[in-house]
Amino acid sequence: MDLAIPKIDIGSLGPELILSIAAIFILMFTVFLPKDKKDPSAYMGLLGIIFAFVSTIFLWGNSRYAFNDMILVDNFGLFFNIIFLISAGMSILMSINYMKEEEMDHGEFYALILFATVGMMFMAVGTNLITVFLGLETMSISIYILAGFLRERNRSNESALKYLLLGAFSSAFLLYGIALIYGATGTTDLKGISEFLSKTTYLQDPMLLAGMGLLVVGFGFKIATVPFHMWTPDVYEGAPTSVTAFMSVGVKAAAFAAFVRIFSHSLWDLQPDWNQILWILSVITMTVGNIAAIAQTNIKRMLAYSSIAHAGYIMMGMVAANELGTSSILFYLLAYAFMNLGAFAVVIVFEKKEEENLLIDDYSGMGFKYPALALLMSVFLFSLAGIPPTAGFVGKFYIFSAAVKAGYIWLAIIGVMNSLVSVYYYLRVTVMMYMNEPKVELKGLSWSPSMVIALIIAVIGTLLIGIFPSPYLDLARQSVSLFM
Amino acid sequence: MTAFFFFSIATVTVISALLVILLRNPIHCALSLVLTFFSLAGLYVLLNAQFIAAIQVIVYAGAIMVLFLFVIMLLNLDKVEKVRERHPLQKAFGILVASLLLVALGSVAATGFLYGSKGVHTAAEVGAIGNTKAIAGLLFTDWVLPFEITSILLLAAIVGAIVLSKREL
Amino acid sequence: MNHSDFPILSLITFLPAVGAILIMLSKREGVTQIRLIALVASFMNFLFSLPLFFSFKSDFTGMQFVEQVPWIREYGMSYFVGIDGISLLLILLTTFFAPICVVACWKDITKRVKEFMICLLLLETGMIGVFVSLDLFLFYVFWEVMLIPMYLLIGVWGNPARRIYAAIKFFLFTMFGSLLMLVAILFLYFYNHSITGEYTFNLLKLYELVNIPTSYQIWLFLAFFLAFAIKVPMFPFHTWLPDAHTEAPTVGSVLLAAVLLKMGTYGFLRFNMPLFPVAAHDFVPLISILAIIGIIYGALVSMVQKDLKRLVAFSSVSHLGFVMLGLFALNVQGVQGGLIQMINHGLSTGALFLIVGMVYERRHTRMIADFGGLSKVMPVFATIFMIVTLSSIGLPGLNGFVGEFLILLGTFKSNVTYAVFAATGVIFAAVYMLWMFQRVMFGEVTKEENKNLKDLSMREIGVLVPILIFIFWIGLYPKTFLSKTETSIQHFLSEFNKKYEACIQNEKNDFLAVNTGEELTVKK
Amino acid sequence: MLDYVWLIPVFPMIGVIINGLLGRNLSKRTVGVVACGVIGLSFLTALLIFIDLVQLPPENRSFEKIIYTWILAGDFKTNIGFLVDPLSIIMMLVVSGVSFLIHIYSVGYMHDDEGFRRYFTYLNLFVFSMLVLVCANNFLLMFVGWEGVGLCSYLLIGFWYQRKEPADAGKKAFVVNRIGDYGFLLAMMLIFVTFGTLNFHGVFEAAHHFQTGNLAILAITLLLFVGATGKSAQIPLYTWLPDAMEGPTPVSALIHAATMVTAGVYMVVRCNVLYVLAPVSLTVVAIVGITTAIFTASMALAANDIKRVLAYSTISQLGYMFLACGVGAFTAGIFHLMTHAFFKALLFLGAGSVMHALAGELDMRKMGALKSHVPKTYWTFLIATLAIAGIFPFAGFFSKDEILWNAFQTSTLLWVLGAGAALMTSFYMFRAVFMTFHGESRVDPEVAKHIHESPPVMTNPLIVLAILSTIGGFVGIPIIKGWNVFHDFLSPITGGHAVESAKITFTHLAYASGQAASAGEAAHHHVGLEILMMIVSLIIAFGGLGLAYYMYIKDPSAPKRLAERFRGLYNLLSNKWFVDEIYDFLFVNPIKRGSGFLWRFFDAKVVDGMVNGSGGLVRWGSSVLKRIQTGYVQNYALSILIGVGAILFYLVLR
Amino acid sequence: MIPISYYLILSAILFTIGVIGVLIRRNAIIIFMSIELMLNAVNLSFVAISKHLDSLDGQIFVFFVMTVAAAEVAVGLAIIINLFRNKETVNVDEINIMKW
Repeated sequence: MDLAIPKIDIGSLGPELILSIAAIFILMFTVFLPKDKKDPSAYMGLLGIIFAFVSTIFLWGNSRYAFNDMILVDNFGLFFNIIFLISAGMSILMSINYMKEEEMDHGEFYALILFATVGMMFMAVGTNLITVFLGLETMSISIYILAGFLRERNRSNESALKYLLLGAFSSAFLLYGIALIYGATGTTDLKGISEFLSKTTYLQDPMLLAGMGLLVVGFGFKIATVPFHMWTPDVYEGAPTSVTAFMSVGVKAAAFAAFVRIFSHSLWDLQPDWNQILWILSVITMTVGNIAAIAQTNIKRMLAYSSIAHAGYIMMGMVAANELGTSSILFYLLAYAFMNLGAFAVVIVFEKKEEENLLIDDYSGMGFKYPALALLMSVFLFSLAGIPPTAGFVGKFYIFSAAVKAGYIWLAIIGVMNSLVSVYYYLRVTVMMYMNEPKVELKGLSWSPSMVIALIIAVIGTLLIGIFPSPYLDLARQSVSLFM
Repeated sequence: MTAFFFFSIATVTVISALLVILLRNPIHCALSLVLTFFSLAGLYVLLNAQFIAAIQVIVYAGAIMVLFLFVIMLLNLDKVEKVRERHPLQKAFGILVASLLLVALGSVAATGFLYGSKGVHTAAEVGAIGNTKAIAGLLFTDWVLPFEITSILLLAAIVGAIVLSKREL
Repeated sequence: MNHSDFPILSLITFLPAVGAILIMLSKREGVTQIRLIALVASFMNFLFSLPLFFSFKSDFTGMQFVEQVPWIREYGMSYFVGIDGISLLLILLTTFFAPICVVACWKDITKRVKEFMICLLLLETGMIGVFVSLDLFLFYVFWEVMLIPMYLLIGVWGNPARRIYAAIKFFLFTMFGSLLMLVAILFLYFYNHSITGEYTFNLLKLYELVNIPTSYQIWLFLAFFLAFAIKVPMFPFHTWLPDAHTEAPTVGSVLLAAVLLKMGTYGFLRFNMPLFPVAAHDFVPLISILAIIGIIYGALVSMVQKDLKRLVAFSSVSHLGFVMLGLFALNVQGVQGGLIQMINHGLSTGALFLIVGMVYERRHTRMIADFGGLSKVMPVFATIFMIVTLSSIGLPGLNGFVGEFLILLGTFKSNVTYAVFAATGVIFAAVYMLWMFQRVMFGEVTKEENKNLKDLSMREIGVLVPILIFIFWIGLYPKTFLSKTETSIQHFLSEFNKKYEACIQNEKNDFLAVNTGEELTVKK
Repeated sequence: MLDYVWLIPVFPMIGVIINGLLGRNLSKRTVGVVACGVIGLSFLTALLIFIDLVQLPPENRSFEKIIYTWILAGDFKTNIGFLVDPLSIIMMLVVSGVSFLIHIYSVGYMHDDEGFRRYFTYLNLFVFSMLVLVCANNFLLMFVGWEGVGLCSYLLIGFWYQRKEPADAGKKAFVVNRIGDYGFLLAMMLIFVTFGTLNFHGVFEAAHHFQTGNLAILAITLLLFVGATGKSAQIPLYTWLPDAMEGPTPVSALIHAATMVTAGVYMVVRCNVLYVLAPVSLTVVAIVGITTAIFTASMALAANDIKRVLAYSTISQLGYMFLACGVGAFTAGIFHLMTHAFFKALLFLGAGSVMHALAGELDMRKMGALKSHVPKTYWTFLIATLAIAGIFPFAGFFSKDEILWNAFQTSTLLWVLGAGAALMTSFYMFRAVFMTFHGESRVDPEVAKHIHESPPVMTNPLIVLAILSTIGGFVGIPIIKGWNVFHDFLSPITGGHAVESAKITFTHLAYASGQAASAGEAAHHHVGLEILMMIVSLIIAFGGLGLAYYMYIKDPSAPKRLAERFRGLYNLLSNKWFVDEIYDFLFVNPIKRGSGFLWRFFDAKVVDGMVNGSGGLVRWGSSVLKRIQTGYVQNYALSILIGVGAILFYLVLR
Repeated sequence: MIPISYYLILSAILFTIGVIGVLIRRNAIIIFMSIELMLNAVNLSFVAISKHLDSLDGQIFVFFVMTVAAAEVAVGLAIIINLFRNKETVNVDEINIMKW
């Protein structure tokens, strides 16, 4: 037989290739760098990200399938690429100094971040369940390692182990789901699936539905929806803070990318079925997330729960299942990237070695000792709480409007009531910062140029999107208009 | 004939799988897992997926399980797991829910319709070219991209494994 | 609607913010400099706001000084500001009080002056923004933004005991209402789209929605109602107010009383009634009764207060009950009265808080029991305090009377029973205010500390006198202000009635009663 | 000149501004001069206006002066405007005149008080408000004055605020007045709703289109009367007046005897057009009036505080005036108002002068035999007593007699009661005289050392008032046609129409009294009967005198014996029928306790409880969810598994 | 000829066994093995389905799954070793510093 080699469209893989190459370069060169002088590898990583960004921009607009329909390079995917690149770049910026302080600055760290990003990108652009699955695994495995990167740290180990065990557990379910869908539809190609579903007369095939359900489980785990969320607080707490930031934004976004693409695209005909489930999931997710967050004392844990809650909000966009809903998801994730990364950046700046200054109480009196830092923190927190004029507000506004537009008034009401609850615990931090006297003498902060840059990017993003959202909304809308 | 093979292998598989989760000594568990893998390989053969069967033996029973055993030895865990029930309730409840899961999945498996459009690779045809060659053909044409992705995946994994376990970086 | 060639509203709105930025840039040691910047900024703002008053066309029904710039075009949001008679006075009230507050806290605030002044100025921007914005989205943004500085004012500079509790309570309470309002706004937005096919938050456009089915109106009205009723605060939603007032620093309480509470009543006038006339009509009894309960309840409760600020706070509940009653009398007298009463309450209660603040500064207590016989020690203070007290009692010849009388008159015209009950508030007001005054100012000077309190300084007199002037002005010649609002309110009422009739018509020949656009079938 | 009516209130205002703003930098002398001067000026103005007015023909003796539009809201419009007509001008004259005298008196009386300036500021402010009240051309402006005088009485009663009683009394006065004003307020609204205006002319014109017994008008008049009872201290709202005696004596004289308290009467007379249309309310007015007269007179019998005696007598005299209005004799009411202003002011000032002599002693049991020490005071006081007792030819005789006569014409019962009140009046008044000036001295020695007559600045006003209360009555000589100048002057306002309608309403009372009422027209011709009545009332007056003489000069132990015999009654009287206590029990305390409950329980526990409760609920839930996060990886796996199970069962096995 | 559903049911059974293993064993390594068991169960159904559908995609999928499994095991065991170095245990009950 003859091997008909398909058309190899390298261009369409631009970002992924660039990142992988950058990562490999890092791996090669970091060896030659002297101990604790590993900064160049970080910069190499940043360089790679910038190039990847550029290539993403170049790919914008002309969407095309490539590699025998394994991937679809469309604005949807590219928009997510941008989010991944932002979060990766920011995490690297945050890490440089942080890892030094933790005495674990190794080139591999940055390489792994890049690998994870590549994985995410494949999740976003993949149009075959296999591509998506492999992307997801690439991402997850890199994240497992990053979570456990602080080898001497019990917490780090523990979080890595928990994440690994549960991650593998859940991806087994995901895999089962894929198998069932494969069985029911005879293909793993998203296009094929949707075609099959549009043709078929019998949508109540239990195998199909079960497969769909298990996919929900698999992605639900990654985006941390209740009841698949329990790993989140522990893993977020234990992982290196910069990695936590990366996870909370990148992983969530990637999972959502695949989730949305698969459900709003190939499984569209099952919409009435998954809509119910997602409605319930979204409600319990945000409720549990918000309520549980109130009792937290560790800021990383609190942010973990808040990220759970945000997953709940974002799912409202999927429940709405209309163009506005999907675009609002994209927009929200973009906004979320900036504000959440910003918040974690502040946490890092304030954090000390050996997990000091991670308790919310440690923030007391910070507001007038470090006005700038406190101000930034308040901006990010208010944005997370969804108070204008910040990105978070506009994001919530669109998510809720999508729900209302689709007629899910009650969902919207539950949503706003939840954000009321969330306000309470975000406020608690500002209360600590501005309204309490310092409990302990605050040590100096670990500023570093890279960190400053990261913070500036974050705050500008948060405010810019908050005040002049329309260009970004346009982007989001263009990104979804194609495949809806 | 096949039926006999199937049922006998199936029983072996199930039993060995049960042993994996019931035996106290990690070593034994590992070994029974190996047995499970072998019997699975057997089933693959029955499903005339020889190539898969082969790598099942090589990769799983060979590489992966060896790795397991190696680690168990390394950390010399080959002692009986301390029987100290932290939360029996969790155990009981877990089993209950798991069996419910079995009900669900079983019913799906039993009642599931495989309306999926038939593919081109009928047993006969595959037999003609040979299972391995057929798979290879697909793997390096249609599935080349996933194949490449796995390379990154593995690279990441290797790097990670080293970073985490190497004594001195 | 007449556009203004010069963006004066934007100027007034954002000048304080500019001042805040200037302060941010200045060194925190240069306290006096910071105060001066704040003073100049706020005072300039006041000056700039005067032209509004003078060049305001009293006989013009539409919006004036309008500015409209598209903001998020594809979603129909725009920076759309403008004022009519209803908002005019409130804006002036705000700009009038801002400099007073700056001066009032000159000595009072010594810690973190920089941040304080920043909050103050941002707060002013927020408040003015709420009053000028004619775009629902813009309005909501300002409405929320304004919470933060107020929250900080209470929480950071409030008095140690329960300031945090008060601050959070204030924030959450207000947020609670406004979030539901947000949902309502969205619903309205999409409803409008389903009818007109246009996405817009433009209030004036939304006014033109005549045929919102009653079933929807009720819910939308309730959502808005909650937001505003909490802000007012109306009877069952009032409990945040005493805490906020008591714990906030003097200036905070002043602005809270003078301006923030008015946002609620203003909201009713600007959004609830014109948007949902039928619902407004149906809810008149509920709201009136709540208002009356508020009047009497507030009065009774404040009668037994031991803390001056708490007392004044509860009196606010009572006074704003009057305002609400007037607004929902739905006739010229009532609404006029309500509007003028907003201003009056702002002046008199604001002044009361300033006064309480002044004695607090001297004695560091607000417990009535700790005072007594002060008029002996500080006669000037006594005189001013007396005048303000009387104005808040509603003594004829002072501002309070004009408002209360018009309100009661309007109510009487629409429903005698309400008026009869509401008017008892007049009696109770006298009781609790005079009793308080007596306990604080009369009797022997029993406490040692009170023996040699200093009388008001020139600065403090300077703070209070402007307010007194207006107290008398409105009392003796309210025409100046009533004439500005007259036309707008006439227009408002006629529009209201027109829309009401129209809606009723639509209900009758139930045209569109059910079909509300495919997007808006409520699920789950 | 009429155009300058606005000057009348403005002058006192000027005084207020001068003394109030820069009083601190002025000498007491200047302050006094300014204060008296401005009042004097407005008195003169009033006089001139009066002269102008009488030149006009009676039918158009009514003049309005609009200053500016005050409140304008939709169809509601009120002016700041003044009305000059016989009624208002008389009030202006009385008010400005009497207060002029009292101002002068005060200069002496308050001379050593450190609140001197404050005092005169308040006093001027009072005169201002009072004048506004009487000059107003519409209800709302009248209300302004109405509240204004209330305020001033509050300020002046509580003038010595360091002591508790005055402060309390002041508050009580204001609050009780407020209760009355509540009625007034509602009345005004009802008036506006009924007539579409608050302007006197407008209203009274429109009133002609209504026929007798119209409900709206009934309500209006009753509500207005509520206001009147508050201001003029009638049952049930009279309790504040006795306490008001805590204020400086001249204040009691001016506000609580001569002027303010009569505002109610003035208002009723002003609205006589309406009252005539509402016979029922006339009945009410009359009944309340007479009851008050009797009731409070009885309290005066047992009072020992000289000022309280006077206070009670004031209330009862006001009762008389209302009685007059009630029987439709509005002129008589005003007439008595005027004369009462003279002699009651005189009495108070006299009492003040006595206190001045006795270093502020008020208890009549600690007085006696002052006659020789303070002759001027004694004689003037005596004149006033004669006047109030209604002994010919003093002012009181004519006015009181006119009232009794009208009452008699309406119903004998009213007359009998009135006469009884008269008896008591003369009794307690002479009791006061005898206890104070006659008998043996009961003054404690060291005080007795320096008893002295007051300075001329105080005694001269006494003399002037004495003259007025002697001759004041002659403006209204009854019987002889055309000699009742007063009546004729006022008739354009009160109109002849009044009396008749009153008749009709009282027929039923007449039955009670067991004899048919005689027709009104006829009444005027029963000259013989009228004279008889006069004589009777004279006898009554002298009876009172005699009784007092017997009990307090002849046989000083008699009162004690009496007190022994009718202990219960005596206690009742001396404790003012326990009315204050009853009010406290019925209204004041319940409200206080109720409010406490509302605050402590309802507000804090129920309303706020819900708020904090919901917060607490969330926090509790939070702690629970926190516990679920056990940290055991297998629990987490289990929860995932549960989720899986749920979803699968929902999807597959539903 | 064995009906496909037999294979599927068998795989379901194996999968469930794996799940139970995850839930009841304390030894991290054994938990890990159970997960491998689950993966293999899925592989079985993949292969079965691919046979039934006459498409090799399933088998290819299995191929990739194996790779992934290998990678996961490598990393996982590395983590476990690391953990053991710090805590001297692989008992998941003792791995709960982070909770609540």
